[in-house]
Amino acid sequence: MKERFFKWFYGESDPMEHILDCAEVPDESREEWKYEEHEIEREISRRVHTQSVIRAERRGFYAFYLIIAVISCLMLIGVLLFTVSQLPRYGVENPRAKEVIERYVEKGLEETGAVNIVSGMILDYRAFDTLGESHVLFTALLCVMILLRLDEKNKRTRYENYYTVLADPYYDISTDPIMRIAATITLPSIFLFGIYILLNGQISPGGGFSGGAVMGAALIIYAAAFGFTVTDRVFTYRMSRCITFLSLAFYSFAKGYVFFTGANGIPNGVPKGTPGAVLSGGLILPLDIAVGMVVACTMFGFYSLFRRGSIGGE
Amino acid sequence: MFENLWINGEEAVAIILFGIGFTMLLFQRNLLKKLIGMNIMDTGVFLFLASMGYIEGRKAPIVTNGVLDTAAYINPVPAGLVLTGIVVSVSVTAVMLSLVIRLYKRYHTLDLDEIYVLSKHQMEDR
Amino acid sequence: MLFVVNFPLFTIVLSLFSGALCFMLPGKAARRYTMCYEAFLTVLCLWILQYTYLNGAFTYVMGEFPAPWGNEIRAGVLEATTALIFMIIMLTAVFCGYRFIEKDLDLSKENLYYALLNLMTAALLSMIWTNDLFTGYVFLEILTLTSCGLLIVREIGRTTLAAIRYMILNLLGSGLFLLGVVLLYDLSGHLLMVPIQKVIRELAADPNTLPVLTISTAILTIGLSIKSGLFPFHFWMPDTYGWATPTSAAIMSSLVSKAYIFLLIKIYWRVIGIDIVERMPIRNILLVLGIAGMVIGSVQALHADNINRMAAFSSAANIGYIFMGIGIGGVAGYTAAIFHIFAHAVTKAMLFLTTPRLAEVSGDSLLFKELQGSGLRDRDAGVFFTISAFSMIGIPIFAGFAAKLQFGLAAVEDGAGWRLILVFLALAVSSMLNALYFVRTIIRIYSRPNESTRMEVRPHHRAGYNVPMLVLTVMNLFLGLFSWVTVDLIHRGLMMFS
Amino acid sequence: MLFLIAILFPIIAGTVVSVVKMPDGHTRNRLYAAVTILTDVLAVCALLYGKPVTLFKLAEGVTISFSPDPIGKYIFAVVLILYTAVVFYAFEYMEHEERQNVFFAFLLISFGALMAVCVSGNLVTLYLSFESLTLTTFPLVLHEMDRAAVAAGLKYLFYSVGGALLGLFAVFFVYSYASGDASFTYGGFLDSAKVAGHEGILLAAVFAGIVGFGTKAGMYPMHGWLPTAHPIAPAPASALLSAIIAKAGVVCVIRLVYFSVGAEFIRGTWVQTAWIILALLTIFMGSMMAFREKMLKKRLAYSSVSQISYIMLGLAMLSDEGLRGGLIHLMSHAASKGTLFMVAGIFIVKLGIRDVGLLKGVGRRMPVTMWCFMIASLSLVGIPPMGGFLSKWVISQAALSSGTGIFAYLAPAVLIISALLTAGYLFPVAVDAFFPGNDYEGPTDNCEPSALMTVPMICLCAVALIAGLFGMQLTSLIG
Repeated sequence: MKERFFKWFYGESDPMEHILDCAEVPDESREEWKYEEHEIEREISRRVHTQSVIRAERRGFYAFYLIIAVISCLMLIGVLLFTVSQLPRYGVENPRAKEVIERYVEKGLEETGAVNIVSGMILDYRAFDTLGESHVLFTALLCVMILLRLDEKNKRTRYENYYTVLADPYYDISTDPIMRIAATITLPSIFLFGIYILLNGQISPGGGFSGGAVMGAALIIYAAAFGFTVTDRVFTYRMSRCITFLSLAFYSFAKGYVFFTGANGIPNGVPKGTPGAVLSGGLILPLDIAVGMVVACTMFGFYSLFRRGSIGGE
Repeated sequence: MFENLWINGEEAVAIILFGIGFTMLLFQRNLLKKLIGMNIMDTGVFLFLASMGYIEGRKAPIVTNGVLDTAAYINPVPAGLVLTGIVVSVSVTAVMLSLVIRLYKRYHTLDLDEIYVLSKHQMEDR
Repeated sequence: MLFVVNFPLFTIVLSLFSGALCFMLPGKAARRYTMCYEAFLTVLCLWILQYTYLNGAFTYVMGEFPAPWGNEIRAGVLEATTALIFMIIMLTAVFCGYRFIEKDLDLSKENLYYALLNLMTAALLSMIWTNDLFTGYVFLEILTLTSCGLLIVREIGRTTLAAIRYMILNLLGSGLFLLGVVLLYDLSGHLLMVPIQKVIRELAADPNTLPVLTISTAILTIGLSIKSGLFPFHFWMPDTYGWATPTSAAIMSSLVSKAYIFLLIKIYWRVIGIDIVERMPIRNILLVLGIAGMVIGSVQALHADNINRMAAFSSAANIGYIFMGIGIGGVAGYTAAIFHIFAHAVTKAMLFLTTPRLAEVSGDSLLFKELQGSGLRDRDAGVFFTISAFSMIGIPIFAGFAAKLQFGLAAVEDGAGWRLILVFLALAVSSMLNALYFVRTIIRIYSRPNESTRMEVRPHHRAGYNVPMLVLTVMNLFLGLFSWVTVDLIHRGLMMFS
Repeated sequence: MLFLIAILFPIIAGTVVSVVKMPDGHTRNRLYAAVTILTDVLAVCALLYGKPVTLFKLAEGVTISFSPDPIGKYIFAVVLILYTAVVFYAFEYMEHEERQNVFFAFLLISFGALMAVCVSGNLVTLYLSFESLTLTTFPLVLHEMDRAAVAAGLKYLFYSVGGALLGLFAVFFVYSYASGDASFTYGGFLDSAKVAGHEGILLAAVFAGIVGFGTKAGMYPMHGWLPTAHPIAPAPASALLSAIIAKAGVVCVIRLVYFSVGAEFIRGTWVQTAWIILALLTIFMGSMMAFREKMLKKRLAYSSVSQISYIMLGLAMLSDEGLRGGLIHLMSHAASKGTLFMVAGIFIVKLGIRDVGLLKGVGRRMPVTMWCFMIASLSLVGIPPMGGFLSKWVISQAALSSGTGIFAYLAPAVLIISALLTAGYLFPVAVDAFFPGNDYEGPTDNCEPSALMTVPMICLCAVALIAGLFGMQLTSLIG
């Protein structure tokens, strides 16, 4: 210590020196690790080794980590509980929210033509959020496609072909009679139900997303029961692409048109229809249908991407 | 300080759910459990919204036999928010699941730290 | 009402539509379309900026229902400036990086990348324009998903791993943000910014509700700072930026994390009210965390062995700068923070777009020891890297220096005290560290390699790369030399906020 | 405007010459020589007819402007002489080195930067040119490009940037309390109304500024880079570094203390006391270390540490006398230390000798060089009529009349001690070189360097002499 001080004092060396040492570029030489057929055992042993390494090296770290975890979680919950206890009382109308709700409830019917106030709200008053919402789903579809669709590149990657995780990508239970019969009985009603929800979004609980989800479920059951080979004949990749594109484009442009006219005070010639009928609620019905289409395609797309890494026959 | 907690009991429960999910998402090492934690977290928020919108002794906001009075229906806004929130949560879950599938295909494990250590050994990733 | 006021709406809706369109087009067409479209957007944003500069800010009702019932978007000088700079950076990133996208991504998926890019544009723009908290939440989620998608296009294990860690942290952030929005709604009964602020003025007046208000603000702040990578949450950055394809790295480090901070600033000014925020302890905490981030990020960058990881850690440090500006507070502090958002966006995009070129002539390796002399093998990339590094260090006439100047002035304006001393110490230390590791890198890429590691120079098509880079350089110099122009714009914008 | 041209010309021309393709190194070097001479011509014109010029505004109230005042012109002239001498000396020295091109280019660029430092008209301009000076001299230290050089270069960079940032701290403070456009005025431009109540923190800021800018001048506690960087750099570079580039720190301190806050503001405060203590410490320890050191260039580096602090001591007296003494010493030390480093460089290239012990009998082999060494060391030690004597005399006068209590008498004592030490570490070298003793049978062949190397040294010795003879008149021109 002392001589280090004097070294610095005489300007021979100084405490900053070690910073300069690490200013010399560190070059770690990492060992290579190539997968070879006969090295799979080695890989497994390495994994075991890795676990032991993790346990050995990081035990203290994990202890610390857990303590911090518990403390922070408890603190978060505590603070939030305090907040909750200060919030407006449960089950009593919040006077501050009244102004907004009044308009929605009392004017909603005549302004949107929708009996279901919630549908009217999310598809007319706050339609911009819903526009974003439907594109969230689309974005998710794109991400999943990038990740899971098999293409030349990730077919080629050495790393993922040694164990096929999915037992058999084209596994087909269409030979299973119970499944087929049950499906044949239930599928029409499920489809019908989905369509019903879709069409009645503006007059009863439901709407595009829920209806589309039900129809997507129906498609999934169909594929599960009769195999992808059958679905590929009716439901191809190109078709799902076109449906998604057309619905989304229609959605964007319809909403864009309404926003534009509304903001500029131009009357948009959209008939409101008679409240309570299926053909009512102005744009709500077509929008619901569009959303339902997208959702159905997306749900089925997720399923078949997870199962076999592609949407429909390609 | 906490005297209203029992009155706001439902919201308190929702918040506790949120905290549980938050902690799972933050501190579970298993990816699937993290994912479940995320869903619990979202559910907590949705429950919170729903209980926020609920008003004693009122009906769902669907105009029945032409009653157009605020006093008849509960607050529709939280319901709308929940709808949007559910869609978002579904999409995020799908993306996370596919990420997990990829990682499992590659490293044959679901333990995040293990994956992290393994990933350092691979030539391709330089 | 002039026709210009519709442009914000068009920018968003058209971007959403182009996302769907690129999903249909084949890869190359999608790329060309995206380039032209981004250029078109840039023009629109310039137009909006000119209009708002002359006529002041305007709010635009989405549909026929005004606030507090319908959605609204709002455009002021600050929004327009931010949108303009973001669009230019996006354009240059696409122009300089598409060769690497072709290399990293299979041909059949290229269109998906550009679809995601357009969706991200829509999300960025609507987060900038929005005047409604919940819209902010929805598009924030789109931004998260798209950035995850941009990250995983390079199908190697590291990016997938980075993506999942990124997603986890971001989901924590989104969850907290949503909770904060819900709490604010429960307190105020509104979702649009202006009505909320009206109510919050009353709430802040009585001492019983002030703590709840503080907590809600804190939750929003934590959520957004997790997403933008403030100090304790910055550990996802090196993997995320270090392994992504260059365009994604540039866009994510210079636009995405900045967009979150921009939203935070907008919430502070337009939802909570800046005077109320200044009364909360949040400000000091942000200052301390930001400074910690500056120092620790720089130290970690010093220890990195890979040029992209170094750059990523330095982004963590720069996020620290921005939050320090927010922590300094006052109009001057926010001005400095926003100015640094711009300066760092321009600089870091340049940095992340040059490093792959250097790696390309060094056997596709980003390790420093391989990069020896790469600046001599690829002159253009070397020069541009040096420029951006100088700007990062904060050498006069470059943007980085002007930003540091702004921070100093803000701190002095804030008045003498411990904050001032702290800020200046932090500036001094972090600038020294920056100088160390960037100068080290410059020496490394310009010192002759020994014969064994000599690489052959590969032919590039230069113009397609150099022109966008020159654009970035010019922006950098403009921010550095004529900083008062930008500062004046930011100042007007902030005045329009409140 | 002329000053602007004089500053920009070497920067632009140096860059251009280094970039353009050339048939061979010699034509390039000739071009560099031509650029240097042209720069001198421009600079002289600027000195005679230069007018203040404002470039543009950086932020509101922060402008870039050059306004030459007498002190600036004086230092400017010294810079001109030194650089010209060194550039010509360097041609022969660098012959066998690699990367001459880069070296000369940065030499010229730093020339411009240093001139900018001398004539900058307000603190921000000063800071900017100071930073750019650091960055442009950094490659000179780095020239060898081996591990040691890189480490030394980074150390130099680290210290200088750190010091400059401490300085920036002071700059911001002084700005926040400034009145008017904050351009340099003798006696300071502080707005007493704003300052009232904040004296404490402002004093702290000024002290930070003194220490920070003192880094360049090698003042304790930030002296560490000098002994590391100088021996590593090639001789012309180290000659410049310790002869004139280190003086940039002095210029900044003068500008900050005398022209921004004003001497009155800190006279008699703790800042002055601390400053004097630091300066005395540096003087004493520097000479001690030089005395102990065996390697010639390193010994000279330590001697610079102590000698530059003479100037600091003079300034620390905060009186016109002290300022004058400091200025005289600036000139004489620049000249003599430049000569000494050149001589050391000649030993290295001609004889390959780096250590003091091996210099026996060199005086016979290269008489001219050794005589230059002799004269320069006379000036450093302070033998009349050389510049060193006059400057020390004036500084002691200032100290005695400064009324700083004990230091008024301590300072002259330390000066004398350090003068003795200086004699102790410089004269033996010369004596050994000239009188190796009768039992000396080493080589006696004449290996005198060419005129290209000797003439600059002789000129510098002449300058040192002039500083001694006409120092008072020169500084009284400044007023």
